[in-house]
Amino acid sequence: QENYDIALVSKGFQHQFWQAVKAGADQAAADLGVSVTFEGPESETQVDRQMDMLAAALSRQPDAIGFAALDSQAAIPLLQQADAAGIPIIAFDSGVDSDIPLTTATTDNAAAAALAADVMGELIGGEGKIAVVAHDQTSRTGIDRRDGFLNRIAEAYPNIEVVSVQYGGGDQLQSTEITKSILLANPDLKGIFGTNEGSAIGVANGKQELGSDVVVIGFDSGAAQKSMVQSGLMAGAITQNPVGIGYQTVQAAVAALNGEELPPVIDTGFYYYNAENMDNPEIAAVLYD
Amino acid sequence: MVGETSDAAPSPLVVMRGIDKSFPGVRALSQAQFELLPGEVHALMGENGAGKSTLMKILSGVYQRDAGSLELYGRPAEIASPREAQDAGIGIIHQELALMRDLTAAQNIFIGREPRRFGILDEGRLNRGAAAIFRSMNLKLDPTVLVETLTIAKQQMVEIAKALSYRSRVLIMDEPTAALNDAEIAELFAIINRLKAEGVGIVYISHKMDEIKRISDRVTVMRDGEYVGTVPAAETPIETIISMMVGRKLTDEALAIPDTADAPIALEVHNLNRGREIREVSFSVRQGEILGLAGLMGAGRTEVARAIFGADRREGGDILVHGQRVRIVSPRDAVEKGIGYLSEDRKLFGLATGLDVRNNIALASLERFTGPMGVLDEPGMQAAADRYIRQLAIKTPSDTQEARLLSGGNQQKVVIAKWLLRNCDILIFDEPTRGIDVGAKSEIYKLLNALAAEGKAIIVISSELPEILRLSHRIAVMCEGRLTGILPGGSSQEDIMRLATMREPAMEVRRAG
Amino acid sequence: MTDATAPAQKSGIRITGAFHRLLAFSGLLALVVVFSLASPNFMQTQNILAILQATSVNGVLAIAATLVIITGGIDLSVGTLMTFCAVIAGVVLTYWGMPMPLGILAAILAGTASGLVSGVVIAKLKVPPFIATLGMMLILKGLSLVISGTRPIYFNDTPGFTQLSQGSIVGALVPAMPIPNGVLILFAVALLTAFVLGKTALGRYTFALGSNEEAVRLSGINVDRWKIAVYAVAGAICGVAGLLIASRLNSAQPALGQGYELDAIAAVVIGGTSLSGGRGTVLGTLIGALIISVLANGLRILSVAQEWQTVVTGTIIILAVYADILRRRKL
Amino acid sequence: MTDATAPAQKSGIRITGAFHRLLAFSGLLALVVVFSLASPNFMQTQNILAILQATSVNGVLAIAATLVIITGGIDLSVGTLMTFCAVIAGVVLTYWGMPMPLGILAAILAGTASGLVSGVVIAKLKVPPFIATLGMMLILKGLSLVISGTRPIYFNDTPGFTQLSQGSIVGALVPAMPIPNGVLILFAVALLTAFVLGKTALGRYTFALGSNEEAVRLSGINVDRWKIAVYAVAGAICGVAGLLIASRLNSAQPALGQGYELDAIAAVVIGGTSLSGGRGTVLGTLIGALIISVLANGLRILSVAQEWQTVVTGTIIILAVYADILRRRKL
Ligand SMILES: Nc1ncnc2c1ncn2[C@@H]1O[C@H](COP(=O)(O)OP(=O)(O)OP(=O)(O)O)[C@@H](O)[C@H]1O
Ligand SMILES: Nc1ncnc2c1ncn2[C@@H]1O[C@H](COP(=O)(O)OP(=O)(O)OP(=O)(O)O)[C@@H](O)[C@H]1O
Ligand SMILES: [Mg+2]
Ligand SMILES: [Mg+2]
Repeated sequence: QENYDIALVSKGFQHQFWQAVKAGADQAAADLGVSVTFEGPESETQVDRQMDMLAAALSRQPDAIGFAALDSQAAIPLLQQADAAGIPIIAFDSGVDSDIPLTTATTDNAAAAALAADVMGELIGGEGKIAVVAHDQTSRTGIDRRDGFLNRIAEAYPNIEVVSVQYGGGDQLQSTEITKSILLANPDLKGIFGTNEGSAIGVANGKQELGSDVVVIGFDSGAAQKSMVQSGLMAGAITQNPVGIGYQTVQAAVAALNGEELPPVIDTGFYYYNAENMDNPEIAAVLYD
Repeated sequence: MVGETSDAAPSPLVVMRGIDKSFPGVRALSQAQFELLPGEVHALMGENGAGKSTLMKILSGVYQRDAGSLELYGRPAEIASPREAQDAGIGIIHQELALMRDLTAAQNIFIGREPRRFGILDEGRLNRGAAAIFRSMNLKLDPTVLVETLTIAKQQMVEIAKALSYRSRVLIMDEPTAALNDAEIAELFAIINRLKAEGVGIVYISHKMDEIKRISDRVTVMRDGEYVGTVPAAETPIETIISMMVGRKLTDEALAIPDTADAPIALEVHNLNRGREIREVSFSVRQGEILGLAGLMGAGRTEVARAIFGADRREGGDILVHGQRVRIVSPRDAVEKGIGYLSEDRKLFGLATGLDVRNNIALASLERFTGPMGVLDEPGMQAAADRYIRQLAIKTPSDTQEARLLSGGNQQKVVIAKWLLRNCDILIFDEPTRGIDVGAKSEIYKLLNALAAEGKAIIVISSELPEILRLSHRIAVMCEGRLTGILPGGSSQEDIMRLATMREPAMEVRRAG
Repeated sequence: MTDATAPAQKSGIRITGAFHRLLAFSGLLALVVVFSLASPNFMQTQNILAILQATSVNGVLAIAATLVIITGGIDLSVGTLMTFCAVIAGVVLTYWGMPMPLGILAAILAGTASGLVSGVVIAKLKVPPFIATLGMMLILKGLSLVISGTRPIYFNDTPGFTQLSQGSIVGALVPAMPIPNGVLILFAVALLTAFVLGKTALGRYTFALGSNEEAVRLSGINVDRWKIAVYAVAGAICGVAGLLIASRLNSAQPALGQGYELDAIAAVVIGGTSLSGGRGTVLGTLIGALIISVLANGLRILSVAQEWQTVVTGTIIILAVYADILRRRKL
Repeated sequence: MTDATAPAQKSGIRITGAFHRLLAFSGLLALVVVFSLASPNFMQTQNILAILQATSVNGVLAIAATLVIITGGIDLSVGTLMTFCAVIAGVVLTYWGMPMPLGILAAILAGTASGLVSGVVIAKLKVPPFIATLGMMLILKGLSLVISGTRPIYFNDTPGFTQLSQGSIVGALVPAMPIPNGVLILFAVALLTAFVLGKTALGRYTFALGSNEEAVRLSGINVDRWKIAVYAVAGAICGVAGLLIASRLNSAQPALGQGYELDAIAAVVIGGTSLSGGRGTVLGTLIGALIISVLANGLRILSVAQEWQTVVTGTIIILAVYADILRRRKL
């Protein structure tokens, strides 16, 4: 097997979710004997910065590219350029409006958030006020998770009222402050959904600082969130399988380079975990630190 | 020519020989030399840009010399920084005020030497120390006042107080009296005489010839960065010193004042008011007339000028230009009505220091050089600038030299050129010759006369009575914001001083600061 | 030796000064009144504590920025430096397992060292503060990620670390006033900095530098040394901010910090400190930081849509400064 | 009227000026040489085009910032104003279905109007530029989200819109040089701005304002009007940047833009423009913007880990400015 050079251009870099994707990719690289680079913009709004990264990756002439598009359309010209150069593209995390990517390794964020809504509905007994602290107002994952959650609440839980949806940019401190304001403005609030790791931890922090007993549902994992779930501060959280996403993206790229057929979508799945089930081997495998 | 006495002279404090110093594009000093004895006041003279300030900046560690030798107290010395100069007992009052505007007077004076108790600043002692120095200078000034709120004259006094506080063996004064009135100058001279008696050597730079005669023992003259000679002050006639400075004989014949009494009135001011600074000031200036505006420091002359010019808000009063009542609420309005104002603080208000000479001269007249699509007529601007560089003998390598690199006097000329180019009918000159050498001064006098002869109405604000008397057809005198009288041209200094000190009986002496 | 008239005049000036500062509260007060009327939840002890706590990190950063801005400089690195110091504390406490005081010391030393580097680059290499601290901002951001291994470092093994900011010594004594320690630390830093600025040579030179650096140099003062000292002290204060945020999040988050500099500088300028240097007060900065937090909190309490929150915040920042300008013009 | 010696002097000065500017390239050249040696993929046409393309948006923003900075001001709103203009183009073209020229006009008018507002707040209300444009930054950020409905607006119904930046008129004529139009637009904006700065009254007043605003006022010039004009022109240029980024992404992304101001200002300062105003060149800014993109691109090509990229970028920004300072000192 050749030492393929695979460039992954992701949606982010510093966040634990993306670091877990990177860890999966690195693991696959080690297992399959290829080399992998991984980078992503500061924030999920910087669509053009991601284009510059993709352009630089193309200039490097890698054997394959893994790409998690911040905007499903903006990258199409560059993808066509890659296609023309014969570089196979694997999409990950979310899809691209194009048939150029050979496959997409992804989580169905809307469905995952709908699961969070169901859990929330169950935990607060199907009625009362809740709020959402989202990580982003315009990015694909931000929109999908917010709307997936809100739509499910609207259609299945008529007695639940969403009193506030605010955005903390995934910044823990900002999300903490937002949560405290929401709790103070709505003393009878029953639950809050935090749509990614930073948001969820921020929500739990805010709850703790005010000594509230609001139900917190989080998203993603990471050491802090895991311990919050363990301690009951957070009722539970949805996790995707970021390590799996990273691993399968690289695996798919290598398969494509070796001329193998790929399915159009690789569903990497999502799970709800709480203090009871998080030690199950099946769940523990998809949680990351 | 070097003034050497036959008796056993005391050994000099400072000996500088063969000093060279170049700046990019300018040779400021070439083989300059200077000697200072203990207990003498040694005047350093020369035209604007002769290199006086530069030589003294080398002595006080601000600049490093390119070549030459320096001896201090009989031994070769190197002065690498202002700190080393201080430590070596050299104090300096810089020509361009070097004060920290956001600190108080006392804080400025003791900067770097703040009295402390247990590492904590002792503000009480600081203020008492400053107050003591002010008292020794007979200066009424609150040590806790912010320097920013002081007039230039008061700032100059603070600068002098600061230099005195170092108790230096060598004290350099670079045009210390440029902003001072006669009383303050007398006070300064008393201080100088005291220091002299203590054996302090004083370097005294000034463009005011009478001062040189009054206090200096010897005079060293420089020209174009070179040493010309050193002469004893008492025995040498002023004409000789001047011809050493300018390299030729200067003629400054007294001016024949033409009668302007029936020329039409160009500017009329009625009951101008602004707080306590300006109270019910009314006067008029005719075409072709030079009106001197005299008064002590803080009399409100600058305030009047700025109020007429629209630079500050007025609280009342009418302004008539050529008989028409006009509305002036901004300098732009004033300039449109043909009024130009040359401010007393050129660095702060006159020059765009980052721009070159050409653009500073053209600044008020850019509209005239603006062609279609806003494109500027550079050759036209250059021609205009060159014309004034020649006419006013502005010393600059070219019209593209940055204005901030010119010597003080030449900067002043650039500002004058700006208003000449703008071709205003009514010109207000606020201290037009501050820091300007004799040669240039007489040129500016001639220029003002010529402008008046052309029919321009001119107001000259000056703290130098000889200058006021030399130039004015009539002299308006102010005291504490009021116009106390208007005198005819030939009046005596005593008449002016009487009006300048004619305080309102009901009004107390205003507290300093 | 005493001049009889001087003290009287001085106290006169002090009174107008104090009056002026009192008025500076007016913008803050106006906001508080408006929000109190608009929502019954605003004027609750809990919420006021939340606002104060929310001010603590930005307030401390803004105080650091105040020092630098008074010298006529600017510090864009305060946010990422805060993070860097938090990461250093994490390394010392969690990775190396040292006792808590050492971690605190390490964070503050890291801040000081970084401030020193900025100061040297600015004073000795004559790189403009904007660029020097922009570079430091990036360098520190990268180093935080490198040192932490791009992972948050948790302080679970250092019991009591969260108490640093979240505990309440006051609350233990006066249960009705559970003021979090983080707020106390903010006030302590403010008092200390105000003292340094007003009463020590360092403070005097800070104002002098911003007023006229050339004049300070001509006065024979070692300008470079004092400038470096100011940046170092500002760095140390960022170290405190790093500890506050780490304690509050019980973790050092290596990716956080960029963007915080703008909030800090905004607080400084809203507080009346001039970006051209020479003047400024710690009290003003505190008020500026409070205005920012009250605004954020109040708008959230009122459930204003977030995009409109941004618009309102921008408008009020401009109006607050404009009101301050009008007020000064009148005085 | 002409003085015979003057033109000679002038051209002499011009030569040293040109020489100085040539040297200013040295930092950029050094980077290019290093990256070329380190990777064979760097000096490929494709990659050079990618670098130029990556420079176009930041370059245009930096040119806008240059104008404002020369007056001694600062503009923090360039990034979000760009986005706002892109959103306006999106509304006009996609929501209202107007023809492309109208969308282009609308974007540029929106930029001009917003610059005008900043200018009025700064010149008339005397709010410091930092605060005024910080406020505008937030206001525009919020408004972009409000107007777009917090959703990207796609330009799929405006065929040819992506050609604005991504097409290549040059490539159609000289197939070997497919320089994207975005790059041509950057150069056109640069030339036009350099012309305005160097040859027109507006440019002269821009420098004069930064040099000594009070002196300009006392020269009878309507300082407010010219200052407002400078901010308006800078706003119009941000409008061009908005079109460039929208065309490049085939969409107006309403959340993008904050943080871009720092890159733009960094490019300006690396290019030798002083933040205290009165001096600066468009060419310098272009070089500054190129240094930033070359650095980002080169480090990626070399597969440097992202956290280290940040550290290296910070270091090189400081070094580039330091080198420039050394060079000036020698000349
Ligand atoms: N920093 C500088 N850079 C460039 N040129 C300078 C600098 N300082 C002084 N010069 C030039 O050196 C020459 C001597 O200047 P200097 O200030 O010593 O004159 P001066 O005799 O003090 O004049 P004035 O009476 O007007 O104060 C002048 O031509 C001046 O333009
Ligand atoms: N910036 C300032 N802040 C406060 N007071 C000022 C300021 N400038 C001038 N004054 C005060 O206003 C009054 C009038 O000053 P003005 O400068 O008009 O006097 P002047 O006659 O021109 O004297 P000078 O010789 O100082 O120029 C004085 O009492 C002065 O102290
Ligand atoms: Mg001089
Ligand atoms: Mg005056």
